[in-house]
Amino acid sequence: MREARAGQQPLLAIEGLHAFYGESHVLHGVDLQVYPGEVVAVLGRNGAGRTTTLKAVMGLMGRAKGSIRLNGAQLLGLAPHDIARHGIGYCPEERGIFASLSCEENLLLPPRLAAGGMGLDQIYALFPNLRERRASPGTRLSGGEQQMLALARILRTGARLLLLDETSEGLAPVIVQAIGRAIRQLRALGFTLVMVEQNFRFAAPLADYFYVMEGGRMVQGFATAQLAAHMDMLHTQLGV
Amino acid sequence: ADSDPVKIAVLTDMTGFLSSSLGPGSVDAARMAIEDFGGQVLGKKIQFVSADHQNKPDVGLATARKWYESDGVDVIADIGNSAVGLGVQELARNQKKLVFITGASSSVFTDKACTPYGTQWSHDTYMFASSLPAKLARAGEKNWYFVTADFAFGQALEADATRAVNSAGGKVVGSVRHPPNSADFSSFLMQASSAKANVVALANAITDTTNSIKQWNEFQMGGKSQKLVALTLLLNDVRALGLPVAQGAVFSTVWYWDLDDKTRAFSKRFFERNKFMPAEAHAGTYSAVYHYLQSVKAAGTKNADAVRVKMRELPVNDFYSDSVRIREDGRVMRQTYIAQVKAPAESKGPWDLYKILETVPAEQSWRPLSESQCPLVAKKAG
Amino acid sequence: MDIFGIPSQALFGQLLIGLINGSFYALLSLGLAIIFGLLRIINFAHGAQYMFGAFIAYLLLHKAGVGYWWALLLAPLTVGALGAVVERLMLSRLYRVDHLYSLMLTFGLGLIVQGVFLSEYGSSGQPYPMPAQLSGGRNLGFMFMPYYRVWVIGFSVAVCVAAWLLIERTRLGGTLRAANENPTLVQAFGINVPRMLTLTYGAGAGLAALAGVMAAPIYQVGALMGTELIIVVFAVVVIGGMGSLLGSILAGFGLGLAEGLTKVFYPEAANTVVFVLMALVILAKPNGLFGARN
Amino acid sequence: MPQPTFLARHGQALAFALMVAFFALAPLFVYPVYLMKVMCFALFACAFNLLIGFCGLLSFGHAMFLGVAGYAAAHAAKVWALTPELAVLFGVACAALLGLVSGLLAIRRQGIYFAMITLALAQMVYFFFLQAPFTGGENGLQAVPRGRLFGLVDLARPGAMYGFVFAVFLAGFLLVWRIVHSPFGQVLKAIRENEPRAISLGYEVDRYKLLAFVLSAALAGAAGATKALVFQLAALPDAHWAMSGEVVLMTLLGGLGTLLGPVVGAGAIVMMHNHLAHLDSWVMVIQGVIFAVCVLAFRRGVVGEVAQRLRVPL
Amino acid sequence: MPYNDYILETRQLVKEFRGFVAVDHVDLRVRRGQIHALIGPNGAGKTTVFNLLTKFLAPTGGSIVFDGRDITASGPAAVARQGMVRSFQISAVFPQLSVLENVRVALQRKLGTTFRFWRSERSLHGLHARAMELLATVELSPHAQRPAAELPYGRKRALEIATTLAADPALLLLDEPTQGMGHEDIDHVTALIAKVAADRTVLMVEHNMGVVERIAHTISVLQRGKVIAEGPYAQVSTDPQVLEAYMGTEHAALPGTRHA
Ligand SMILES: Nc1ncnc2c1ncn2[C@@H]1O[C@H](COP(=O)(O)OP(=O)(O)OP(=O)(O)O)[C@@H](O)[C@H]1O
Ligand SMILES: Nc1ncnc2c1ncn2[C@@H]1O[C@H](COP(=O)(O)OP(=O)(O)OP(=O)(O)O)[C@@H](O)[C@H]1O
Ligand SMILES: CC(C)C[C@H](N)C(=O)O
Ligand SMILES: [Mg+2]
Ligand SMILES: [Mg+2]
Repeated sequence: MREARAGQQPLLAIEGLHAFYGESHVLHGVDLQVYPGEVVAVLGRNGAGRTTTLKAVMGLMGRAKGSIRLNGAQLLGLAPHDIARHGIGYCPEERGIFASLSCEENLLLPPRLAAGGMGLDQIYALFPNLRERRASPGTRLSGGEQQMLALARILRTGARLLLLDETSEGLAPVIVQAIGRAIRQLRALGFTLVMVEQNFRFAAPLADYFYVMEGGRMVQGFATAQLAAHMDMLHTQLGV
Repeated sequence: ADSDPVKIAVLTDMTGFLSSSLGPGSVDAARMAIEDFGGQVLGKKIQFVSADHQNKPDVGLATARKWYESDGVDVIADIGNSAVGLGVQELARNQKKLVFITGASSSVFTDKACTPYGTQWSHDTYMFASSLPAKLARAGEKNWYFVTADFAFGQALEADATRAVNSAGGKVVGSVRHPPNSADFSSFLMQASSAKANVVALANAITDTTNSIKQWNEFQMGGKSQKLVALTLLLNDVRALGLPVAQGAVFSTVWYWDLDDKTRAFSKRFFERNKFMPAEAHAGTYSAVYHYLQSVKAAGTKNADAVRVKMRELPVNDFYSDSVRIREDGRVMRQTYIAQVKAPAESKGPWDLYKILETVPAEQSWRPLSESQCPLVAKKAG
Repeated sequence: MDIFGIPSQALFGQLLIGLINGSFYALLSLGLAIIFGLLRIINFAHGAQYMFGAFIAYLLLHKAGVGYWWALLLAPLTVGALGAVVERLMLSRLYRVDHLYSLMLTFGLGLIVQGVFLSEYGSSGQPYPMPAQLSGGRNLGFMFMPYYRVWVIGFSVAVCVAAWLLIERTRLGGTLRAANENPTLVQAFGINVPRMLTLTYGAGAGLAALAGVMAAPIYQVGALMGTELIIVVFAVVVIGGMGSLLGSILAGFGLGLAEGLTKVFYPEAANTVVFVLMALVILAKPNGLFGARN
Repeated sequence: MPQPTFLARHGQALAFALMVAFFALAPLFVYPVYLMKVMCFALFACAFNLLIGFCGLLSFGHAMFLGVAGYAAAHAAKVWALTPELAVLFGVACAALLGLVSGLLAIRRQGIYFAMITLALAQMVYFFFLQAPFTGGENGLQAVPRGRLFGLVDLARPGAMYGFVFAVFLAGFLLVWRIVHSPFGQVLKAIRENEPRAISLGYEVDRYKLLAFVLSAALAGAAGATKALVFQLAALPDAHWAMSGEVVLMTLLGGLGTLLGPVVGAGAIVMMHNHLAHLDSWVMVIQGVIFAVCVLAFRRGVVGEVAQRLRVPL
Repeated sequence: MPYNDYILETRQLVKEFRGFVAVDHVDLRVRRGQIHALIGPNGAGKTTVFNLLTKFLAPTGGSIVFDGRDITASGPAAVARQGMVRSFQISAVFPQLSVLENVRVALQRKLGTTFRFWRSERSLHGLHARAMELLATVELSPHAQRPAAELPYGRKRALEIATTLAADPALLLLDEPTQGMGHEDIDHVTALIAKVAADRTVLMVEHNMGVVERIAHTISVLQRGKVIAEGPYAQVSTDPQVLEAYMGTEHAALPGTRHA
């Protein structure tokens, strides 16, 4: 378990989280702490359980036990909409763009959870493609545009904790860079981010803290400062 | 086999649009007849079943087939829907079993479709259609337009009425057909009222008739130049319409509960059991079942061929029919009436509905054999 | 005066009657379209809910002496509430499986409701009086127009427009559509989707009941009053473009008129015309007249 | 290789043998007309199942094929005095033709859209029957002669009629079985599973679906034509949408996509109709409850559940 | 040029979606026997080009010539039968069929018995040997009897490739074949593509520059529906326009985003 920071309470604290898909037990006691204002990257192979961890936080796993606290409040057992109302924005791995809504309607869909979300103009400045395609049905956007839309969508809501699942997946390098810049900006604005990433090259320069997940457990945790010391391990574990 | 107990069945519309004048009342009338007869015949207890045909020929026929073929039913009464009844009468002929048409009223039963095994006890379309339309046509209402229920009954009624109107010098300028058991007649009536006719005649029955009348009034159709005539008006229809709406209507009827002491006595007993007065078909069902049981007793067997001959030999004698014969085409030769609905002021009770204007003797009530296409009749003549 | 050799009285008369029928088509198809567009459920129970609405009016009158105007409020609320319960207990479990199952479930539920009323009241209709305030009528020259029927047309237009504005012109519509596609995700955005779906189904059912109350004085109250009507309404929805509210409303009124016209010019086809039109529309525009999406 | 295991093969054959034995012996104990009705509906449900179970197409208008074949066969037997086998063939041909025409309209859409369109087409056909002069409208075509099979065997004899219905049913059942396990059936399954993928592999999916639709219509027609001869009546309810709903219920209850399911489902529903007839409208309620229970708790149907337990395809 | 030099040619191919031009006068020429990669930023129109080529979409303008024949007016299934078969960006298998049956469905078409509803399924057993052979090339042999739905994502993509190969296309269209795969699988699939390209032509969309660099002979770069560059990797990857539009400045000449 990550050592406590002096005088600071973690924003998100997961302890001993177990989760199940039907009979199959996929999370075996996950521990994770995220402090306010930092970017945490969760690395791991396909199937390690990273997506499942995020889903469990959002209350999307049917069966889960353990503890998930946000600012000390227990989230486990709440309905997803109540969890979101605590100020969490979720960008799912499969993007979740709505075919029956236009690009802009997709953008406007999530309700504002708190003050301080970005305005439409700011968002369009960040992702100019979206401005151009704003009237198109959501799923008529290209794969990458959909990815941008999925991320943009939660920036409006004012959620202070963002859970991003594979945001760089399927994106052209330019866009990946644009998203990287956006994440840096968000961090500067005081957002807290949890990124689940396969793309280590993308995550490495952005994160303050890294977790490595394996077989439904967190097997490693280290800060950016120790990154170099862990490169060998990452290489053998993840092939990066 | 011949030694099995006699089994009587009532096949009727239990809950549908015809049920107010058939249905549960017919079932109980048959029961009453069996009870009044003593509950047994030829030394065995009389068995009784009933079923709902839901006004669907397939349902009715399948039930009748099963009754005749595998349940040992000897006779089916009522039927009450001509589309179902015609099929059952044909089936009965093939199965050599008896059928009493006491509700269904297409005149085809005793015409083209007549069989030695079928008899018709109550109203038929010839009777509904002959005296009144002819009278009106002769009185100058020349141009007729029909609103017809599109099934065997309505079709027969329209055909019979057309014949009557034509022979009285009138003419039929058109007709519109509606599916039986319709809810909204406004467009059919609109079609009828915009035709150039003096008389719009309803060739339908029961709820179809009452709904047509109500909607005709609602839209104030017709005006001065056009009148609406219901060819079939039964006891419960008048009840459903209420006297304020129905008052003054003149129509043919086969029976009324308040004709004489005998009918009143029966009706009182019936009312006590059922909380409503017997309607035409109810009385017919009682009469048919009772006469059948007497014929079985007289024949000493329940063999259908013996019983049907006996039924035609013996006179029908009860509160419903006074020494009445059954004609070879199956027609029960009873007299009929022309009645008028009372004004609300004239009525002394909830069931005091008709004034009997005229009694029509049997010979004038039913289709004369000279016009008959019944093969049984033709054979005799030829 | 004759138009195309048809007396104008007959023509206008049938068109007006068509418009009245169209009012019911529109109200019912609107309810169906709301439920379909947002929940992707073909609500086969719609006919039963319509009938149920009419029966509540009937029972209110005969058991409690409560008249038409209260029924107009209470019946939709009751049926809507029951619909909400059904959604919560049963339909909500089927969102994950093929939509055909919810079709079958609502079909079954419709049978249950109809069967209960059928065994209680039989298949023949029970009369329901017009509200006294709307008795009488007005002679339009070509026909006498009962006030009640005027009310039916006017009120259903108003309800249709209001419902359409509420759903299409507010963010509610978009949220509902999204929730239909991926309810868990919309929920993860902080929207109480289960409650929203429940209310939507309740609202659709309530609309059916509203139509039922309005129909009671015209068509009588009977257990089977919804069965045949609802099939026509399905065709209306298909013509309008499944899920399109505007399409359903316009197609509803339009088909009422088309039926009226057919009754003037070729009465034999009046029953079929809706289905013929539907076949033609599908041939030309597989998504229906207004069904742009999908 | 997808060689079914010995047990799986055995199980299906055994079940089939049981079914044949049942229908061969049952008339000794049960009212044969009732059994004939079961077989007609079983064939109808098998035909329906061919579409929903193996192509994923829910037709909500299948009664039109039952109805059209009934009228055609009844007309052929009554008016043209054709022998029963020819009357049935004529009914099948008419149903297949109607299947072709309606299929061309419907198969372009999927899922609920397909269901709605078939429903509306069937309704159109229903109103046509209601008004066409040769159907007898609400009265139906009554007193249809059963005739002599091949001009020889008098089908008025209950035994002969039973044999004829049994033969038609078995032939239809075996045909469905063969279709499902044919190269064509394999393509159908692929289309059901992933239509764009099937297209991208070079399959003109519409043609396959159309053929399946026509085959299903023809088989439903065989059921309808035979039924008309059994009951000597062709009437509107066979073409009514409630009948389309009933066949969905039979198949669902027995088990969608199983071979024996529709037969079991048809048997159960016919039995229910017969034994609960005295309960009148409650039959409707019970049917509704079965629908709801099947959909909510029992989606595989009776045979599907048994097959699942025994791990044998039935 | 002789027609057998280019297996596929598009001339001034255009696709508009309600006024939005997704594919803008594209002249694409794919040389027989090559691996041709189509790259470009998201939304450039790559998948749309695939959809046009395979007739899943009808072009607004222009023509497509495949193997010497103008296929602009053909249907999707017909094009596939002529020998142009695609895979999908989101994996497309027949989930309830076994892995073997998935491949067999593709093989079956050539038998010409696909409408024979009266024949036994056993008539298809002759195809099993070939199907197993194809499964072996993607290392799926041990899974032959499992329903495809049970396979992990990467294996499904492999199955899709095997199925596509079973259709024996002259031109194979692969839409992001490595998307969603882990590193080992990516290497594996890359090798597989190179291998199957030995006797057929491959046109692929791919974001993974490592893959493109390793196996593509020619690369076309699409931006906003237009081809902005074409040529071998070395040339394209240094093209300033491409760098700006696609690679981004930070990672000039970067060998694939996934490869650290
Ligand atoms: N719906 C499901 N049903 C059953 N098992 C599942 C389901 N979704 C995921 N799993 C299993 O749960 C485990 C964790 O999956 P998860 O999606 O969390 O992995 P991940 O780390 O996000 O990997 P990836 O890189 O593939 O997205 C895997 O073994 C996966 O096979
Ligand atoms: N059916 C459609 N209707 C409207 N617009 C569409 C449609 N299909 C694609 N588009 C638009 O066309 C453009 C090209 O999309 P396409 O899917 O071809 O992109 P792509 O190059 O494959 O991108 P990616 O790499 O992200 O998958 C996008 O802007 C998309 O929004
Ligand atoms: C007068 C009615 C009881 C007759 C019934 N409608 C029939 O079919 O004959
Ligand atoms: Mg994941
Ligand atoms: Mg793409």
